[in-house]
Amino acid sequence: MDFFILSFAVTNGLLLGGIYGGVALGLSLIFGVLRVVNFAHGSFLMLSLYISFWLWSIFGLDPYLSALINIPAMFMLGFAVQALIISPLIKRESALVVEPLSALLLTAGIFLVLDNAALMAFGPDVRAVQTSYYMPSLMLGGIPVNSQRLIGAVAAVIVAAALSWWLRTSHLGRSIRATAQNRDAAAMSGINVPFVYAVTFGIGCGILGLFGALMSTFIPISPSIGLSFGIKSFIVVVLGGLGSIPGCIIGGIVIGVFEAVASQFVTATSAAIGSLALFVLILIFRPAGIMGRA
Amino acid sequence: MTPILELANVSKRFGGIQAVKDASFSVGQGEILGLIGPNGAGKTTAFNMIAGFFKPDTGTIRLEGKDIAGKKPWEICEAGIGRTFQLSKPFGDLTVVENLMVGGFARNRDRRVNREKAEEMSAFLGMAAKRNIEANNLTAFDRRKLELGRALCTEPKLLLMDEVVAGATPSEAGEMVELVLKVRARGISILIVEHVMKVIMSLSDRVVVLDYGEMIASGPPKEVVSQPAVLKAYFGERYVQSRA
Amino acid sequence: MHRDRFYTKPGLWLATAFSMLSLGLAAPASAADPVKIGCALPLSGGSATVGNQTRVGAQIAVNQVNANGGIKALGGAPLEIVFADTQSKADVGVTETERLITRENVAVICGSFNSAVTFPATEVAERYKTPWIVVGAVKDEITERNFKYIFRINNKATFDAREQIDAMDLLGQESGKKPKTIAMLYEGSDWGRSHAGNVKKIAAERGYDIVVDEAAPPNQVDFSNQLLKIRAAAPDAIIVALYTPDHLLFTRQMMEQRLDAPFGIHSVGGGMEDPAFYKALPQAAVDYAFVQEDWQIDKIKTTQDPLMLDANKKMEEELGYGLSAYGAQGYSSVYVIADALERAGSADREKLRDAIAQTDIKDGPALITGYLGIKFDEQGQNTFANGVISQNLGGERRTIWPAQSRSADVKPVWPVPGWSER
Amino acid sequence: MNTKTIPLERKDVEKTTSLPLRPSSLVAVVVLGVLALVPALVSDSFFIHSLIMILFFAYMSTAWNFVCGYVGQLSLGHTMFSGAGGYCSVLLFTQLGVSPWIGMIFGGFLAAFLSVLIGLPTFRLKGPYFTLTMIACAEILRIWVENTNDFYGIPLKGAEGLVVPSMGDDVWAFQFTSKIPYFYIILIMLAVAIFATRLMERSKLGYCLKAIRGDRDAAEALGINPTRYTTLAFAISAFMTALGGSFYAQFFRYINPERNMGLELSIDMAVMSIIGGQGTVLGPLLGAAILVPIAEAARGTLGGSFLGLHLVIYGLALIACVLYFPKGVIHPLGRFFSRLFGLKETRG
Repeated sequence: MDFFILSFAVTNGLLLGGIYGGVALGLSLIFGVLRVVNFAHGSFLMLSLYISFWLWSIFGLDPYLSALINIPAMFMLGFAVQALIISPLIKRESALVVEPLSALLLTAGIFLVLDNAALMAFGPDVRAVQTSYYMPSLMLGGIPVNSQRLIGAVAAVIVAAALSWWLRTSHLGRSIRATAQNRDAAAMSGINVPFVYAVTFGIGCGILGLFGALMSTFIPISPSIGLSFGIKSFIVVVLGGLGSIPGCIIGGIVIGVFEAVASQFVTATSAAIGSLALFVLILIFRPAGIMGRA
Repeated sequence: MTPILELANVSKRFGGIQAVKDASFSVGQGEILGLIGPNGAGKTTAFNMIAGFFKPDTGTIRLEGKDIAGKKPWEICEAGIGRTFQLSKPFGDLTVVENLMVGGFARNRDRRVNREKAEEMSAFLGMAAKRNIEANNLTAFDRRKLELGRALCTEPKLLLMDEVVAGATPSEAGEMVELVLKVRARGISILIVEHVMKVIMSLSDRVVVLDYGEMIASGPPKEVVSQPAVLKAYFGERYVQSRA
Repeated sequence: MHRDRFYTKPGLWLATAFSMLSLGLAAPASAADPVKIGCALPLSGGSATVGNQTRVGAQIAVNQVNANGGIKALGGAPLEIVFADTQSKADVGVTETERLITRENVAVICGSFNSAVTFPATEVAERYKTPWIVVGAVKDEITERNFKYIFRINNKATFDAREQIDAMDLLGQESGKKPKTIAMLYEGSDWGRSHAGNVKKIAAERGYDIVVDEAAPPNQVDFSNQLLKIRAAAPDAIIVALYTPDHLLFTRQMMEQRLDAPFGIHSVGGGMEDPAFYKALPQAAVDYAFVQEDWQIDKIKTTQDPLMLDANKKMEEELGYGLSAYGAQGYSSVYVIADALERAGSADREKLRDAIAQTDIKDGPALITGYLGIKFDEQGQNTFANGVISQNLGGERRTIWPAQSRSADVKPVWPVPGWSER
Repeated sequence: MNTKTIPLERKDVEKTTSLPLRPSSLVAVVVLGVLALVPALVSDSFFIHSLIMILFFAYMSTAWNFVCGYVGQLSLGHTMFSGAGGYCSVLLFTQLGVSPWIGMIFGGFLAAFLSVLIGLPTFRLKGPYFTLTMIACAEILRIWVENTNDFYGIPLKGAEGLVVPSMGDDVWAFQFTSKIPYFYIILIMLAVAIFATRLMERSKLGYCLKAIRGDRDAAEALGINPTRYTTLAFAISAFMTALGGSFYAQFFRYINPERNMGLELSIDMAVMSIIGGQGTVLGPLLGAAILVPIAEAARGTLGGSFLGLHLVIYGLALIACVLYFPKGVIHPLGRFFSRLFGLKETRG
């Protein structure tokens, strides 16, 4: 394996890993605050990809510009899903033992509904956005770096940094963190917990809105695209530590680079088995993830 | 008379905190021993080491002469120690009788025998009328009694109780004290961790006082509570001086 | 274009539903009872795109037959097609086959694209002595079991692989230039793997070197790693067997990474025979690509047959793109059934089976797929089945293999220019 | 369950059993008994086939429920056991000529072994962590089988799947031309599984599992070693699931990794249990009896004009159940019937 190919692989891994991390941010945030594993995470990404696609296809709106509509739309969708569907569950269970499995089942139900409703509404055809302008690949020492992917990866880092900063400094951000630490204590100190939950879920989906817009420029869109990203996101989030924002980006990059380099030596299927096995081993031996405190 | 439970030089450290230091005390046959001390004194840690939830760093814990230090909770149960939890942990979607039966299965596989035993136990607890109610629908005090009964169904020689009357009304507390005495009358030794002094005073034959992980006093309750070291631990230096 | 589809599609669906309904209501009033045809297809799940195209193709053929007076030998009996969704699952396919035969009481079944479904489902049909026209499924063994009621119009899997290599050989003979090394990238389930296995065997016999042999689990989110591996091996040609979403992503990334293969991409259909594929990519990405498929892509350009032209138009109206290999195969199978019904003069399964076995079609809409004829051997395999290989030349896919189907104005580009020269 | 109004005198539990059987057992016996008569009354082949599918899913779901329902862990990887079982019995038959009747027992033990191997380290994981681990393990097995044509001389045949050669009517080869033998086989399998669940529920194992579900720490303090009991139950559940996998392989005479080791079948098993009532003896049967016909009806009547509709219905049913019937529809249904017949309901 010569150095050029290896550095090419690492570059690819970094780009892809950054995007994996960015997509997984919402999953991690929602888990960190609500303790809900959102099985429908990939489905929300699928929806946001379709939003950007239809905006482009019907109104000719540039996919990057469509983020301006996509993000608020996804935020509202997330807010509504939390407020209308998941919130009754949390309310019911607050009196008893919190049962994260019910939440998982609930989101699994949402996953089934969204994916198949998309199939009914949009049909099974694969779609793709084609921008009128052509974005050439940047050449980095002989390695072509795809601009759209680079934008996605950089955006992931920026969003993660901005999110951490916002959670630390803003009033609402602090409320979110307080709620994550102790729901009951937060409620007693005057925080509107259901609202915080809905906002958090909204933000988690809003981030997907951004990445839906960014990724629509280079990913073919079909109703079943969500699940593969959903599973990838689970791996990334577990690797980085459920609930950790920087861990999410690092987990994404670790998986991206691992798969890119490993698949140069073994087949891609073996690399896929490898990343699943890594996921299982981390859950067993270090459930807090590589970034979390064990 | 040989003690039923004997701790010798037991220590436990969490990171930088010495939770229990060189504790040595024993519970005699048929005795009710109160383990007291201010918050963070290491009572619960000591308790959990006996119950098998933590493994002591050093020292021995003997039940009727056999070392049980570091054994798993279910092995401790099998050895003959039952316990209750500070926050009661009933099996919410099982009925009272079913909860009690779980305890019985520790000694006996026969469902019929267990059910009968559980029915008797529910009567013993004064919960015969509620025996087919799901634990989720019980009052906090009933759950506490249920937990006691469940532990009794494992036929322990020694019962560990973590906070007997926490959150109970005075009349409930009285009922509980009576219940505990009835348990002792069955020949079961009891180790109690308790905050409420009145309960300790009326129940315990003897108390052991822990402070900052160390045992600072032991003896009959009336004697111990008047010792300056104990007062100091509970009320602080100034209080002791003012009384002196 | 997209906009049209977005608004018209639900309407069309409704219209289809109503027309089917009214057909059902009108049936008792007509002179002869309708002949029921079952059609088992993957209408949801991973292969839904394909199943849907086949469904539309078959429905168009049924509508045409009925519009032209139905089955004349049966007193103008109309055809009625009953669709069933296999979801690409063997058990669902078998259950639906059972339902079509015993509940819907269909005379004949066609379907069902996935080999994994067709294989066990045809066995049910054989047991019930109900004829089955295989559509799309290529697993060799389907027509190697000495079954009496199973017929296949299209290729076997091994034919597909052989034809791809044949085309390379032919172009090599014509130009004197030939690839030596081949990379294979295929989807990791049944179809891709079995194709790769066949290619490997035949390529070795003909003296080609397989330098990359890479399976990808379906629904990839990125192909950078596989592309890099191919770049490192620098093969002369790349054989690809991927379904639409993966094929799309692969092709796009190949363009973005400007990865050259002097003797081009050779796709065995999958994504590259799906019209949706071409709508989603810029022309530059698919220039010079070779596609092997069970349908002659420029048939519509060369044919004068009004029925075929009408079918292409109807398809365009309903789905937003013209006939595809999948649509054509669905269309063709209905005409094969109609032909057999005319000759059998009965909707009786036994008589129909005998008539299908004696099929000998030399022209007409059933040959929309570009075959020279349809005639079944004793195992039910169409002896005239052959794929057609096209090359994407200046935005049009033109047939280059077999040589006799190649138009005079078509000159294959071989070897293909690199990205820097385009 | 609504038992607050039960009279206060002792031993009334024994009194309610003045019926020869408890209500739920009575329901089970009646339902299974009526089903056993169906082939004598109905000769419609598709009807029998549909019933077989309902019974098959009910069986798989019952096997799933055996551990997951009672211990409160959500496994979405149970297909690895059905897949392993199916592959084992088919390969033993095609390669060594071992009767599938014996092969399926071997498959069961293989799956049980696999379950212990996977269960020991993973069963202490809680909630979603366990679920995700099980999905990952099943996916590893599926991807591995899909990409392995030959494993030390064992022809796994990768993604292509395995075909069971047809032998005509051969009891020894577990093959019948009529559907009725298959119907009775799966009916008996289901009856045994339900009986086993009932037995387990009333045994020490059942109480231990329910205690672990209720509170792990408390269970440990009552002398229950959670690892031992969950692993035991997991192994039994895997064994039963594997038998189901072998039945599938013999009934369709074809299995492939995508379907028999894939995520979807696992979701089916779990969702049917959950909607019917997990942790109850008859919940899975009820769930299958509700959901399988819905799926068939959606496919049959709409003929694919609304792609994926039945899965949307599944999803909505799941959401509604989690929100409004967290213990499954069997509970409100049971209450309704016990009121209807004036039966005093005892638990179970």
